[in-house]
Amino acid sequence: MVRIREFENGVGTLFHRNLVRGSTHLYNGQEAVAVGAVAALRPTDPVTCTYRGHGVVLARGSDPVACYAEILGRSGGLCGGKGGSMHLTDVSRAHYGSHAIVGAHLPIAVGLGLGAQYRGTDEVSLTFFGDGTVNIGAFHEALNLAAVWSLPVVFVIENNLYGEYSPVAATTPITRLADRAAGYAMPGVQVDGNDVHAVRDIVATAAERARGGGGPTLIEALTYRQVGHSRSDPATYRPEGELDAWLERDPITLLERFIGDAAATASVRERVAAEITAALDAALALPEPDEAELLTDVIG
Amino acid sequence: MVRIREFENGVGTLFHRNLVRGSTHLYNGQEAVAVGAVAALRPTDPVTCTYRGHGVVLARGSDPVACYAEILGRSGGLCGGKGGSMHLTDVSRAHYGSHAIVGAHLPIAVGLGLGAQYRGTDEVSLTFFGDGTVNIGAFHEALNLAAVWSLPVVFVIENNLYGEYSPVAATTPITRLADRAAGYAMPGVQVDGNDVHAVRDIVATAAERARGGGGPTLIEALTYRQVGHSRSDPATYRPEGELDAWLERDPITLLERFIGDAAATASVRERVAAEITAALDAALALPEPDEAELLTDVIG
Amino acid sequence: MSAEKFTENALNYRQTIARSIHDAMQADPSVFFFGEDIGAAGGPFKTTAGLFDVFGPHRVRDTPISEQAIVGAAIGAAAMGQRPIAEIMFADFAAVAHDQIVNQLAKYRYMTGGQVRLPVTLRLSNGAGSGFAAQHSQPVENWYIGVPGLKVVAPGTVEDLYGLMQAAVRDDDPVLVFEHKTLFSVKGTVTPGAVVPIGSAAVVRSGGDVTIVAAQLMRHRAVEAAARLDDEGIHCTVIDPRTLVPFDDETVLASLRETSRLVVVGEGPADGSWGAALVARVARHGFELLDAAPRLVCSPFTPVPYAESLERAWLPSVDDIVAEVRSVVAY
Amino acid sequence: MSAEKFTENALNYRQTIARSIHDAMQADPSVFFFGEDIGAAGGPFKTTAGLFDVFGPHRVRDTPISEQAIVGAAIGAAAMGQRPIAEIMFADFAAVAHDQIVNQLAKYRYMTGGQVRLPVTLRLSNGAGSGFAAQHSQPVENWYIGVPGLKVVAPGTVEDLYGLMQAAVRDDDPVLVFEHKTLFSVKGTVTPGAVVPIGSAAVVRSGGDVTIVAAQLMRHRAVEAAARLDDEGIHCTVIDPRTLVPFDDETVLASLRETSRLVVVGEGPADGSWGAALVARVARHGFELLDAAPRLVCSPFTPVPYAESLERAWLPSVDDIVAEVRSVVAY
Ligand SMILES: Cc1ncc(C[n+]2csc(CCOP(=O)(O)OP(=O)(O)O)c2C)c(N)n1
Ligand SMILES: Cc1ncc(C[n+]2csc(CCOP(=O)(O)OP(=O)(O)O)c2C)c(N)n1
Ligand SMILES: [Mg+2]
Ligand SMILES: [Mg+2]
Repeated sequence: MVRIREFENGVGTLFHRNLVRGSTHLYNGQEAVAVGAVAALRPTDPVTCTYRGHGVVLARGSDPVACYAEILGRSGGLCGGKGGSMHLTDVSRAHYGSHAIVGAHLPIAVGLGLGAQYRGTDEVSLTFFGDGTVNIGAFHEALNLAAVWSLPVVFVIENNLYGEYSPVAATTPITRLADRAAGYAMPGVQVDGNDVHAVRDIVATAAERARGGGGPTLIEALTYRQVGHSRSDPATYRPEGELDAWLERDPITLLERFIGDAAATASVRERVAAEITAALDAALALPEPDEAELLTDVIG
Repeated sequence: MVRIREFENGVGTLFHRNLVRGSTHLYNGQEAVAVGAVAALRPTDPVTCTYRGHGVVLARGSDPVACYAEILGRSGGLCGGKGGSMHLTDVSRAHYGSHAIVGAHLPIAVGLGLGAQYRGTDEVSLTFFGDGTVNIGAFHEALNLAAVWSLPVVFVIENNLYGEYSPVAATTPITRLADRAAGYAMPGVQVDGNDVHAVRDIVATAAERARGGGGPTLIEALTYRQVGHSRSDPATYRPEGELDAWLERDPITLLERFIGDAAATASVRERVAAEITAALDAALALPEPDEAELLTDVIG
Repeated sequence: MSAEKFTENALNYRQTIARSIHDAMQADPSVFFFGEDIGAAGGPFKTTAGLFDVFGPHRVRDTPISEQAIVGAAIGAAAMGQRPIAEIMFADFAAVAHDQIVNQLAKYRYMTGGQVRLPVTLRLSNGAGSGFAAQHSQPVENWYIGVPGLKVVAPGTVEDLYGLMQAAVRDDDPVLVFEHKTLFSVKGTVTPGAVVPIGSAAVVRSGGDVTIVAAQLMRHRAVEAAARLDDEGIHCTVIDPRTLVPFDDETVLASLRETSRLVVVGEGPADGSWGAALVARVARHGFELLDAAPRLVCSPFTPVPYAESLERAWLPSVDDIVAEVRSVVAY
Repeated sequence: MSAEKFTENALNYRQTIARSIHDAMQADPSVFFFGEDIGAAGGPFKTTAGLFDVFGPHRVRDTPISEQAIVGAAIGAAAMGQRPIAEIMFADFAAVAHDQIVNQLAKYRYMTGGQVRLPVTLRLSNGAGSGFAAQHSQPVENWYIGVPGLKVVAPGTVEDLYGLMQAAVRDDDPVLVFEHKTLFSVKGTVTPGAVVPIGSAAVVRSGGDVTIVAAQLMRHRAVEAAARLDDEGIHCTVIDPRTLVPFDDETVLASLRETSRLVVVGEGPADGSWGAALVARVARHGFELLDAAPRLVCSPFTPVPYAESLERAWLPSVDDIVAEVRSVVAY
């Protein structure tokens, strides 16, 4: 979690230095969801996530240098610089992509589960997505197909209270998003998304169920995005005090409190900060992709 | 209902004479849904339905000659011959179309309700669709938006047990489709779709609620398609005895039994049959559309 | 169609669909097949009848009416190493899965820097001429010709349908196979296992005066027009591109070196069509070859109408092709 | 932007979006506006800032992330007599609503035999050049040029954006307004209430040697190229079509009568583009006018890459245009 936080802070400085193109979406505050969920999986279980995906990719163990390089559009980036911040993907770690069309990866996650079911292996496909995603058609079709075919899929809503800027209540007529599971006859559970152990445990249960042929589960992790939606968002729409209340429940603070060894956790923070700084410097030293790369990996 | 049944039987003979192009989808057995629902509405309430829509259009009071003419692709057809069997539309009777892409008319029905809400009039938009339609993305987006904006919309599922040939259980993980309403915090109710009075009453309640600003309702009408999905379907996939059981509960028989006056109902049947035969003959006498019509009503 | 029926080689276009899927599934256990009502009931046009009986519910699956989920499921399964064949019943319904097709399926390989390849075969029932009206009759192949990352094939004969389906399933890139529903009764003979390579056009007949390029229903009309024109002493080459992406320009240019006259026939409106794209490429790279303005015979800029008289007028006819060829010769 | 800000007439392209919507809504109470995050927060690019404050939540509505419902809602509301303006945030997201756009919105009038007209304005943020990668940068306008029933405009200046938006809202047919997000800082001056008619191209500058046709970002690059070519003694006419459907062929053909040389510049791959469609029409109907092969300067057949170096190479550059003009002159 500390690695993710440090990494995101590094991205923040990069885009203030105007080195990140397009948009970028930070994971600050949601680290326990990615880390807890991934901890409950096997390394071969396929994972997918959203454009707010740096955390999930790092939780999967991808090289921070290659992640930074991708965000910077450099050669050596995870996707050779063709994907960028919103699309970090590392198939070598069974990470099948950060996806930037809201909801589009849910049918794909279902397909990853279908692939496992069809060939008779026991991988579980886990996919992360936001609260705003529960209103798009692809969400509905994905949950329904996963349920009707009893596919090994774990759907994880990261409910961080907002879509881009719209609060959940402005777009969604129910408050407990996990309740939508009932429409697909699958379990729908809520979890404290800032408690990494709680997330791990609930995902472990869902994954086990899926691996045993029990079908999909919908998990709603309650968390908070401590920063704006994207680089250009000052998040002025947040009611006063909301951020502070959630900072009180910062997932890293909670974990460090749980560990209860201030010296040890401080030294982790220090070590990781140094590692990330080095990664950032290494990425900055990489060249731009060769122009010939423009034409590769289309068809043929 | 008798008019619809006679009309559909006429369509059946037409396509056996090879006078209907493409496909055609008959309403036999589901008449009480259209007639009951429409009876609960005002003539200005906008209605939409599916390709299996002859019944709804006729329930709205459209001219059978113009309906037949449209199905035959003749000049004088409801849509000038451009739409055909799957697309009967009669805006003069606030019928905003029979729609042939599964689920596509649900967002449009929401828009019709939005139009009424925006201008501050009190029309209610009612839309019919099948059990197979509850798994497509448009269904989900439409119900959600109607609920979150409290729009005056009544969603009527005609659960006739099958999509084209697939039984509900093969495609949908729940059995009571009305339960999906809970995911949108709207009422979800079931009704005997072969009982025209029951349908009328439940729709009346939903329409009243919608007109009063109470928002949408999802109604599941339980009914049965007494014929194949489309012209080419012998419906061999039906379990033995199923059709017979439902013929016992034929909606017209039920209504006639309710009325309890055999002479009166027989004379209605006779009169309507004659009227429909005349309509069919009148439509057959109409010319093909003028070729110049090909180019009109595109843009400009 | 029971299992032994899959050994008959003299087939019509409709029967060839099930047969070509059958043979691809026999050849490779990683191939499986899903779509709406394609299994137990054999598909709305009975194009897939018999497959469920042979391969069972694990390899032949009926889906809900959820085209986004169907395409997404194919993408994910392919990413996991399978070779799924997915059906979009009428090609027009691809519209509800457009994002999955153009933004996900087409771009996955490129955006990941080549980490993932997607051997997905998507089958779609295409085209006008059968009275299905505007939402069930479109030339949907044209939605994809400008979307890098997809291969697009549009076979017009039994042999090409069979061979291109084999090629599609073996291909490591996504391939969209458009089956033209007005060609179901066209007859031919399959050669088991025969592959027609993606990206190669067929010279259907040769003549030195005019090059006609046409696919699917229009190919057959072009051949008929050419036969009629022979009698007038105008001799046409007819080229069926068979694959629309990547397009075999070379075969067309080679023919133009002889004929210097081009008539492209496309079902549907001109703008945005593969026909217009071909004309634009030829105008650029074959300008010196042309002795006359290149022509595109196509439909008016309207949706597909229902009524028989109107749909007939909408589709390019044999007469239309003959007239255009005459005019390009008279130029 | 508060209410008084809507009286300022010297604006940039980004500010013109809110202004043009504001003025359309002021002029007609049947106009209302909805989309994702466009209200209280003023849109992801702040393109719609201030409208919510002026018009309130009844006329400016934030929607869920449900593009199908957004477009469907616009269709239905229009059928009931309103003139909705709906926003698709990045044009690429139109893919998830493709069915609503191409099968419903476009065909409703035709399929009902003209019973319903749909005065829907759909706004979409389009185009490459800002590092948003393959799913947020496409030339989406090309998805619609072959879909009868839609009007498509692609303004490249403040004046055209304002005037075409007024025209779109007043039009009784569906109009898709593509706003190019790499032009946000372009400056200009609006004339309150001024309408730019749909379907008329602008001759941006005149020169007798070559006709360049280019829209939006490419229009600006074409103008720059033309200025540079002036110094070499090559004088170009630059035509901005502004509307892509229906396309103003006449203005192009009139210019070709003088120049006899055509260079079309299009963002994105050639096939399926409005540029290819134009070249095909000119090749057919202006063949005798042409002294050289018509050219299409466009992007390679790949998705839009993220890295700056790659995206720069992907987009047609001023250099590319200059080179192509030189080559058409040297022909
Ligand atoms: C289909 C589609 N519509 C709209 C967008 C623009 N968009 C990007 S992120 C976002 C909000 C998503 O909210 P949520 O799902 O809660 O995820 P979060 O950003 O909070 O992690 C929107 C509307 C998109 N990318 N795709
Ligand atoms: C998006 C889409 N997918 C598939 C189809 C093909 N199709 C037409 S009707 C139908 C079955 C619909 O079943 P249901 O909703 O139960 O309606 P019913 O025919 O029983 O009235 C299907 C799959 C379609 N028209 N549109
Ligand atoms: Mg969120
Ligand atoms: Mg049904």
